[in-house]
Amino acid sequence: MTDLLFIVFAGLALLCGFLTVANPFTRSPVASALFLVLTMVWLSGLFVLLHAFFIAAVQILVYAGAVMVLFLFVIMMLDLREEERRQWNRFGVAAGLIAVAGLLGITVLTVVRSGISGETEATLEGTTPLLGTALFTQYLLPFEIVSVVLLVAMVGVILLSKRELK
Amino acid sequence: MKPETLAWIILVLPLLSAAVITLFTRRQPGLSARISVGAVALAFVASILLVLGYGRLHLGPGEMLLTSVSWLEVGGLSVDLGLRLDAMSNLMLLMVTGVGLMIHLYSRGYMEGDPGYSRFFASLSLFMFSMLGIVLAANFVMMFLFWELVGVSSYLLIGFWHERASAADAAKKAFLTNRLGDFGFLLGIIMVWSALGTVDFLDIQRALTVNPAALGVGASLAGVLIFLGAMGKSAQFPLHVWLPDAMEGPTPVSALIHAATMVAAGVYMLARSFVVFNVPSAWPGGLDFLHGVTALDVIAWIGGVTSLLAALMAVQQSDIKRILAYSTLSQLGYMVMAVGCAKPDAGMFHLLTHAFFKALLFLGAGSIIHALHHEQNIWKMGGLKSRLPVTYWTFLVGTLALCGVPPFSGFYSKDGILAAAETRPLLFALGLLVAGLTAFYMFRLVFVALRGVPRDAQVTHAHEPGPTMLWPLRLLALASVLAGFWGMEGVLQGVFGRATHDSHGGWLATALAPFGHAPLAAMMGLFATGFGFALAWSLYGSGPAHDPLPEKLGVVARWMRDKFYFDELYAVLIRVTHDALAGLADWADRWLVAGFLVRGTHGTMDVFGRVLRLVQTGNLQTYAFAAALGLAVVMWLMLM
Amino acid sequence: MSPLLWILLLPLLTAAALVLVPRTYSFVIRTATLVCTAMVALIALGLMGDFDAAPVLEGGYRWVQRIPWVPSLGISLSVGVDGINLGLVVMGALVAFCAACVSNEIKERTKEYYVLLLVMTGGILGAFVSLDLFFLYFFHELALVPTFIMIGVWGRGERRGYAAFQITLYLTLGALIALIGLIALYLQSGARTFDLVELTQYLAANPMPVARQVFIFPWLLFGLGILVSLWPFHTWAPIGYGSAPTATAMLHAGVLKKFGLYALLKVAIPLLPEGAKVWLPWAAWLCLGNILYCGWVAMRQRDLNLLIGNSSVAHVGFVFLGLASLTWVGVTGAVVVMVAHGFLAALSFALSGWLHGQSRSLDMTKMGGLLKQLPFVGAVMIMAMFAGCGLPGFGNFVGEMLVLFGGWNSDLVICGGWVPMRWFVAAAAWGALVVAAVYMLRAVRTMWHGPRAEGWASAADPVGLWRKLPFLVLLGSLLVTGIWPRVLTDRIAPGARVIVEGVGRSVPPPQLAAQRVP
Amino acid sequence: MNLSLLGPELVLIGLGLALLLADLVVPPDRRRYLGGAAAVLALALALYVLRGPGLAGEPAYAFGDRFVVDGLSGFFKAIFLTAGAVVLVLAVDWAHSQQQAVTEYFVLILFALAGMMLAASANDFTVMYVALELVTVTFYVLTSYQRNRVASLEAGVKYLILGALSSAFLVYGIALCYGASGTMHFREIAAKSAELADHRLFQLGMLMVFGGLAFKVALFPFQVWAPDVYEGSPAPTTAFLAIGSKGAGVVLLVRLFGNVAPELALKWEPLLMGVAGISILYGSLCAIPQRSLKRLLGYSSIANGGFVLIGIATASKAGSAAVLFYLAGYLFTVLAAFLVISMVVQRLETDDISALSGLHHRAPLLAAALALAMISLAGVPPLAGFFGKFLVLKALVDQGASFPAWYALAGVAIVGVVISFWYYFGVVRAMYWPESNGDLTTLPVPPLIQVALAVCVAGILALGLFPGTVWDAAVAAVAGLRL
Amino acid sequence: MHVGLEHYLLVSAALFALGLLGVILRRNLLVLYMGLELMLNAANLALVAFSRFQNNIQGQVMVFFIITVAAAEVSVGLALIVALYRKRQTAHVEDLTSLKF
Repeated sequence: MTDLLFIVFAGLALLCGFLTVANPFTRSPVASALFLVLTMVWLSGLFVLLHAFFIAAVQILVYAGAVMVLFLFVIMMLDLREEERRQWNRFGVAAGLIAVAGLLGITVLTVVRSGISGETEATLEGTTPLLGTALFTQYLLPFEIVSVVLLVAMVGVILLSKRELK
Repeated sequence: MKPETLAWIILVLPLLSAAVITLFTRRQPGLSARISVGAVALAFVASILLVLGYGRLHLGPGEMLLTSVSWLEVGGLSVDLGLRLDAMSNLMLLMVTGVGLMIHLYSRGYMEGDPGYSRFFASLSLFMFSMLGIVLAANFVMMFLFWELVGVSSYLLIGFWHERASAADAAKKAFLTNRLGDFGFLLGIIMVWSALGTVDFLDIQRALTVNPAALGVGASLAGVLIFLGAMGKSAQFPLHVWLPDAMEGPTPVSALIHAATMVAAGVYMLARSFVVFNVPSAWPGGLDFLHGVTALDVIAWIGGVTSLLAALMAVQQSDIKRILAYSTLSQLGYMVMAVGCAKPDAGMFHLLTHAFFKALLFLGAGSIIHALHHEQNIWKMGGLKSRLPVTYWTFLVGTLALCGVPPFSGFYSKDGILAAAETRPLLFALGLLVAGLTAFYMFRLVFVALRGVPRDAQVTHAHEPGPTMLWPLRLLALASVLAGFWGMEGVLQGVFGRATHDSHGGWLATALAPFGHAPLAAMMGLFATGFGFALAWSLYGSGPAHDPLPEKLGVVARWMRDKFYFDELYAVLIRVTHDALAGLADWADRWLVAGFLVRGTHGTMDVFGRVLRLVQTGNLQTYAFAAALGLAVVMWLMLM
Repeated sequence: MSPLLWILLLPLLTAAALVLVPRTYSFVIRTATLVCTAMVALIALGLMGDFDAAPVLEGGYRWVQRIPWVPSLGISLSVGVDGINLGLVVMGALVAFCAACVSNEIKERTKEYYVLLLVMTGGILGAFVSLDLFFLYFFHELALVPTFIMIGVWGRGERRGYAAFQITLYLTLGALIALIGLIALYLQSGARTFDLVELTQYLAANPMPVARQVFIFPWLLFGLGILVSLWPFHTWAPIGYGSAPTATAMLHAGVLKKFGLYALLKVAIPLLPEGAKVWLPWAAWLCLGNILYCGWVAMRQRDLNLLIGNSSVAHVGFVFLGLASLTWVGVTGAVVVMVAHGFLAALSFALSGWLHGQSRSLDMTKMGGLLKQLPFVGAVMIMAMFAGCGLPGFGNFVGEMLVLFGGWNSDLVICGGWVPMRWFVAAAAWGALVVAAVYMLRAVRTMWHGPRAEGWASAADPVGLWRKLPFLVLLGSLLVTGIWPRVLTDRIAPGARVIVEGVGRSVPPPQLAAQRVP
Repeated sequence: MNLSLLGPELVLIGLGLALLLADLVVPPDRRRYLGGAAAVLALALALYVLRGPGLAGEPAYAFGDRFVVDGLSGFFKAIFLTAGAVVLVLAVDWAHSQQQAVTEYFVLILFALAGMMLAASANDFTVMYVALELVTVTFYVLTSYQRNRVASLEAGVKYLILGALSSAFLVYGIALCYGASGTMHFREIAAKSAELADHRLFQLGMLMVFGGLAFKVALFPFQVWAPDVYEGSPAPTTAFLAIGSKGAGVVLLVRLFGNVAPELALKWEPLLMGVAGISILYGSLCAIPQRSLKRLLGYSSIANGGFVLIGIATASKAGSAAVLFYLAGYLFTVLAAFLVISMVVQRLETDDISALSGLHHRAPLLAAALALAMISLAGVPPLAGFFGKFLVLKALVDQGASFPAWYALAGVAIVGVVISFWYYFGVVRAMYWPESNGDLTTLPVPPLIQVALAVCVAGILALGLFPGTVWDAAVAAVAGLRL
Repeated sequence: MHVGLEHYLLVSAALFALGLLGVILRRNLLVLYMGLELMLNAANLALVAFSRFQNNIQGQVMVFFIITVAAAEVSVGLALIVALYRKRQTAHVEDLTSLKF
């Protein structure tokens, strides 16, 4: 059952990921954004399979919810359609594909050759309290730093998009 | 005063004079001349005192006085600033200071009114200093040092009228040709030092007396190299080309430097270091084919060839000073030949006598030139006998001495050389031929320039110069006559440790001695001279307006006149060697090293930079791609 | 406080002080520079006089003083001299004074100029008094930047930009290569000190393996070789000197360029004797390139400064030959050439600078017959040119002679022995006696002799003793060293002996000991 | 847990917040003083850090040992704080000429500073990531701060995309490292680094982490952004990027390769050497034809990154200490350069090298300072840059005994330095050489800038003339590394 | 088939590659940015997978931070893109090449 779900979620996630970056039917950013949302959703499914329920929820809430809405919002605001007009640079595409394929190939080969799969068992359970404890004990420092990051982002966004400059 | 102190004084006086004139009295020509003349006069007096004092020391033959200060002391090389006083250097001292004094006196009149009067005397003093240094040098390095200084002072004097292109060129040529010789000289010195560990003449002599093979395999090569120095300074073939050109200098200079003293330095050096040449033949590997040839053989033949070539060239010259210059060349060849024939005493003897009569001849020529307002072409002279009587007669004395007519001094010294060559038939014949040629061209000069009728209007206005110029002529003429009997020969033979023949038989016996101990040489020499004179008489006695010889000899005469094209040959040689190499090096430097290598690297870097920064397209996807590709490559290299 | 520290610090402190002086006080600035350099020169001369009386401290050096700088790296500012350094220091100090004297040709931005001049002086002298490898490099580099700016700002000619960059880049390249060698020496010797004295002692007790020496030596040889314009790394020199203002050319060609040779002699050869034996035969080939090739190149030059520049490159060849000979006589001669050529190069450039100041051109084909008009400059330059072709009476002759004598007796094996060292000596002698004479005399002939050239009507000799002083000082130094060479050789020879013995060469070289007469 | 270890960071963040609040009450024409105050405080903090705990003694830990205060972090914090102080001074002057909010600029600088300092103390991948992101996100804003200038925006976007890309690599790398080691904690990884060094997954992860950090240091192959961003950003941002962001990358590289996985550094010797060499050559060569000063320094920063990496690649304490010294010298040098460039750009509104013509006349102080900076960057004694290069080369040559390829790298370094003379001296030429230039009016230099310049020049000279103290501090700072 | 760690990793690697491909190929800044998000998500997947299979919560903690930071980053990034668009009327990579060489 889990395996089947894995195959479904993983396959869909990859498919939607592919459609996000290289949709053969349209190059509309809206489509990309929507497929990205779908990818996020399937990924959160995978997280659930991995018993990372909190993360799965956050994934849906923050990513699919907040971040992607932001994306869509901006897309709508900017009214982007130009990319469709432009030609693909065949050489660039080929080179990009080769580079990415190389990276992927090396990563996959490394993963396969490293032989990490055989020994390990999926063991981590009951993760949300554990996560919370970790976050507020050992990882309090990054947690606080992140707050500063968010503050910076806030200040930055205001600075960058304030309409009038004083 | 001790003789050593006197010797130092003699050496330093002219230097002081040069320094004082250069630094202080440049603007007072009269004073400069007086200082210079005074210095050399004092030196002359000191030389006489020195010789007298030296005589009282009663040193045996081969013994000498030495005085030295350490000049340089590094490792195995120890060079003293040393003076060596023996019979030979004493004689040379007398000769150099004596002739020098005459010429200084003469110059006072001759150079009157020249804007560079002070400079002239400063240069003369410098020259005297250097020459005396050579004479007194006790070791090779010292000699080389003064040797070069002599070269410089001769450069300054030849190029005295440096605004004249020909004079400047002649000076340059003289110096450079001498440099070629010095190159060999220095290497020779180094070889001797390397073998014997010393550069001191006395030490070398001792070492070679104990073991004549001490110089090792390079013995003959070292000898030849050292001789190369003499070839330069004494203008031996093939380095003879500078001497005739050097006549561009003022005539007293020609007399002093290029007749009496400087050119004699080569011969003096050969005599001084004779012991180095007089060793068994030994050549380093690669030069084995010269096996059996000694350095002396080379010297003798070079001397012989020089004397013949020069005499031939002299036959067809029309410039009075050039004729004398070639004559000097020829006589120097004679002297060198004598050294080569293992009779350095004979060479030295001729050197001394030659100094007097050649100086006399040059001064006589100077007097003529002076009288004719710097006209030097003998075909524009003639009939000077009556107008310049003192000059004429003294000139005649010089000619006779040069030709070797008894009882003039040249006879004795030349006889010694011919006698030395007796054992080598070829050289002997050569010597006789030269003797005949000498008489021919000298009397040609006398007949054309001095006797006969004036060929140029200017001659009619000619008159004798003042006493400052005439007295030196008279004194030198006296010396030219007397030098032969003086007993110098015996003294010199003593220096080289050979038995002196009977010099106790009164003046007549001395005067006729040559006929006694080398009758063949004396008779044949006289005969050759007479033949030459007769030939000259027949051709020029009648006072022709043009030289009849070119018609008779045709192309040969032209060759003689054009000095057998040595100058042209050297011009070509220099062009194909050094100038070509310089051009090549310059080209390589400009295009290969500075251009291709340096500018090329510079340009390549620049191009690299310009090309490489095209990576920065400004498009951030290119950057992302570059990063991804770079990372992929790195991963591939590190993990695969 | 060691007097050497004064020599080193006086120019630098004066420079620092001058930075604070307003730029309009140019008289004060110039006077301060002159006084400072004169004092340095006097101190140096005083040391020369006191040399025999001064106590010999560690390693044969005198007036040694050590100030720790970075102890953890074994770097200390240590100064001290033996005869070899002292000769160079005296030469450098005199040249610096003369360079300051001739600097009155500079009319613009005098403050910057004199500050840079003093920094350059301090750097140069510092390099010669330092007994620490690090500071050796440090001071040399310190002197380099002023060169660049001086050529660029006060230089002459269209090509001065190119020249300034070329000289800087080239010398930096050489210095860095040498620096790698120095660091390798420091690290791989195991002594972990940059102190020359300690390093020498340490290496004498624990020699480095031969392979390591052979590896490190070329870094030093070629790095320093670039610094001294070893063929074929020489092209920066003529162009650079041709474009530099007079004082810079004097200091650089005269003094700074000797640094590489000095370092080779005092550092590379004694510390890496085995490496030296392997590599010096190759250097002997290159020095032929200097002596003959650059001599020939000089024959073709039309510009006086290029001629002098090439000739100065050629002279470096003699020093190299002397060093390569590894004989006592040869090494001593090399140092004498270094000192004498320092004076000579400075004198030549001072004179050409004067000529340039008179006419703004140094094209020899446009000169002629100038001796009448410029008797003083002409006479001095003719003497300088004679010195340049190795005429006795000038210091160069002594040095070149010693180099040739030493080279002849060297037992250096070149190319497996089929090319004897003696051929090199013969060729070098040819270069010194013949080639040099050819280009020098040709130059004299074109410039000074012959008919008067056009366009020189306004040219004049320096007037007054003050203006003539730099020329006279340099000429006098050349003459003193030439006439009484023991003033140098007696001080240099012991140092040279130590070096040659350290390399394991027998010291009295001639094959047959002379039975000298007492 | 000892919260006081975080003192400087907390003070900075608090200061940032305080400034944000103060902005509300301080009138616009006085807001510059806020920056000045921040600068003074940063300088004071720098002094505090230099005297604070951990610099010389035993390392101190906080937050479950995920935060460490040791010599390394202390040294870098001092560098960051000094840089921050000078950049703030620069920003005060720069902001004066902007018609834009200024306090936020100071605040962002302070936050970035805090991020760098946290990164220096990070002892855990998570902390490291978050701290780095704080720096990066802040710089997104700082680079594009002049949003009325297209160049600034373009620089911001480029930095954004490429920064995010490098973050992605970093994160993925962290993930892999975590997967291989089972922990995020540096100390735990270090405990099994010997076996991990042979673990392929760990290697892959570390390669990606290296990539992410290489972006910060502007090392090949992540160097391409630097010139564009340097050119487009406001001058104070560029200065801070050049020293601060680079420093954050360097300190993490030193910690990772020196403390966490030294075995990997040894194993990857050829990689690090190659990257260093290529970076040096790339930066040097591309800088040759450059006319824009800021862009020139961008390329130069790539080359300098290469030199720094040499020190890391030696995998020796000497090398790491050399890196520290090098950066200390680089700090003053680059800041001096940017102080001058910022002045010139503001006054002349171009950063073309030719604009410097006649500067020695118009502003001798600026010209002298820039010349000193350039000469120091080129590596000429007696300036800081020289001793830094010397130390790096020394560390390099020390490795040569065991692996001759190091000498090849030495050759590359030499070529790089020689080429760098070319372009650095080109700047000197532009200022000093006589060129006909009509405009010779005097450029005023504000007193604050003069003080900052004086500090930088003093630093350049002091580090060159008396490097002993800093060198000993650097040696002490790396004493704890497991090299 | 038993789904193990390596399968999650392979999916994550593929996602990562897809994201990278988007960054390299897509010209629209927004889509490009989506590619970056994809890459981060791939990392998240790997982290969670490791976390589960290593019996260690640290991975998930990291993911938490990544998501937070990503959100902040995205907001700043989008604001930047908007600002750029306002100025240049484009969000196209090829129009952003004024800084080059």
